[in-house]
Amino acid sequence: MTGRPVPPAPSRTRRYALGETAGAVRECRDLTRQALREWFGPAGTPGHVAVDDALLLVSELVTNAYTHGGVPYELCLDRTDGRLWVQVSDTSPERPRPHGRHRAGRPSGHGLYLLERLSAAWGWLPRGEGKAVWFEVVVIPGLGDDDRPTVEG
Amino acid sequence: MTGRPVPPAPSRTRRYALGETAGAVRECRDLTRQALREWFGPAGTPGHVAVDDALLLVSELVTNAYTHGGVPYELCLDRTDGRLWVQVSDTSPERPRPHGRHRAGRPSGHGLYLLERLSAAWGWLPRGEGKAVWFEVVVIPGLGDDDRPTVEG
Amino acid sequence: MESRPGGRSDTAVLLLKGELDHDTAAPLRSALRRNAEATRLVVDCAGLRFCDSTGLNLLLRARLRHLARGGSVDLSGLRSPVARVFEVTGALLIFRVYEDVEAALDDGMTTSGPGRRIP
Amino acid sequence: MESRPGGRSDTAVLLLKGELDHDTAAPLRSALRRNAEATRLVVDCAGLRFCDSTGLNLLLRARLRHLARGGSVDLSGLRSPVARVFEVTGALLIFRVYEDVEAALDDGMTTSGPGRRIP
Ligand SMILES: Nc1ncnc2c1ncn2[C@@H]1O[C@H](COP(=O)(O)OP(=O)(O)O)[C@@H](O)[C@H]1O
Ligand SMILES: Nc1ncnc2c1ncn2[C@@H]1O[C@H](COP(=O)(O)OP(=O)(O)O)[C@@H](O)[C@H]1O
Repeated sequence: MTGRPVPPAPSRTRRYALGETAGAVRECRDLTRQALREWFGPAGTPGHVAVDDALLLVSELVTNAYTHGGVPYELCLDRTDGRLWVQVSDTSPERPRPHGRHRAGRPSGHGLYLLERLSAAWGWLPRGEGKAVWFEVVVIPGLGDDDRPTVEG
Repeated sequence: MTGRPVPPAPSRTRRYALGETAGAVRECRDLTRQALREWFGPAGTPGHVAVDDALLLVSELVTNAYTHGGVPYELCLDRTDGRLWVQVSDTSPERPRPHGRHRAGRPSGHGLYLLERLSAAWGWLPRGEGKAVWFEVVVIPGLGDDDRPTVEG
Repeated sequence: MESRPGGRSDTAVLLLKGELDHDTAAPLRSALRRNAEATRLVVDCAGLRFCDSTGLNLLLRARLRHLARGGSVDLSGLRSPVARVFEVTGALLIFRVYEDVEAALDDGMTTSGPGRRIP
Repeated sequence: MESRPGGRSDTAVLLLKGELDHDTAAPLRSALRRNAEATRLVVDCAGLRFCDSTGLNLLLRARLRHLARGGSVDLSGLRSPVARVFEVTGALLIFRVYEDVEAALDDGMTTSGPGRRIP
């Protein structure tokens, strides 16, 4: 059963510690913007809907981590083929819980609704006493294993 | 924003590569049984419902990874306070999809139903081109940070 | 996997042992196929230490086949932790379940005829 | 955050700039509080490069307060990517939204009186 090596983690991963400083939400967007540009070239620049959506959703997760999640402690960005996988970890064992039916006029519940609507997938996983909430967006649609993400845009 | 170190991963983690050999499902149960005993003492031995449930759910996830999941490649066991967190990774981008309403007499759909009913929580996460499916069970209920898991049972 | 006639020519008994899962299901699968003609099939689980949804699905599939021919698949001797799988999935209410294989066979002899259709 | 009277004494205009999120919401929060008495509040987003649900919630909450007093909160100048947040959440249908702040103020002057209740 052993013998075969475990395949490597996603080809590129960046982890950032989150502090208590104001400005962290924007800093997380900036780090994500930078990673997207470096990983996906022109397709990874603002104005492309997947990029705008990713920056919005990063904002939502980091905000939730600060407002509901005890102490937020890590932003993790992963690239897998044409996708970006984002995880935001915090120390609270409480999990994200979508409000009931979404109502456009109600001043709450829009964060997870946007996550549900705009991500390719989202979820959470236990991490230490707390958890990570994650989402995935497709930056370069239909990119297979052998395609190269440098020509588009 | 940097500066504070990222808290360590869960205190104990064991990773096992999955091979193509018959017997892997049982081998995964055996590895889980062993980890539960070593991590949780008497409370982690078979006959305790959380342990029996964990072995059953490991079986379900590994079976699904072999039957639906492309190439299964890793069993990962994590201990966090009184809980066991299990991940089974495979190379298929398809995700677990609970059948519609569960029906007791139908010869399918029981795997994820058991997962839903018997785990404290479950989910999946992207991993490389594929994913990990995970679940968590409470082995020692109410165990806080400062309790020690050696006296029960 | 042991199988033996159940005292009546139209009844067969399968004795399950050990741990039943995806990797060990082949013998049960072929025994079920071999005994598909038996009107009544009693599957005794007294020796079964483990069973997950793979085993449950095989038995549910056999039940549907036997039902379709007017027969039945009955179970006996469910022990923990196997009983829990059947309980949680609701399969305990789907199968006729006996304390042990003797009770299953007695029931077939006395209170109801073979070939009885289970609702 | 700039705010100015909207040409009529019962109308106020807020000009939003930059990136609006959890960490930068304080000025908008207090400007909304300061202008809670205005019958009509026009929030011009032409200078807004980013807005997430934190900003949206602030505006929705202000809208409910103004509605309760027979007033309104109207928006103008939504640009990408801010427009997308309002579109996806359905907030575009909740607020009265104008191309730019001039259109918003013209509308207040001509086609309807101030204090008009938005359904
Ligand atoms: N990181 C988190 N930790 C704990 N709870 C969370 C977290 N993120 C979201 N939640 C829960 O999910 C709910 C819905 O979140 P959201 O849709 O963003 O709306 P809102 O923040 O307006 O309540 C929150 O009210 C909270 O209970
Ligand atoms: N590891 C996996 N990879 C891909 N698909 C999966 C995986 N696990 C479960 N699924 C999907 O979820 C469905 C439900 O699984 P389950 O409840 O175990 O029932 P069954 O295996 O009898 O279909 C499967 O039919 C399959 O489509």
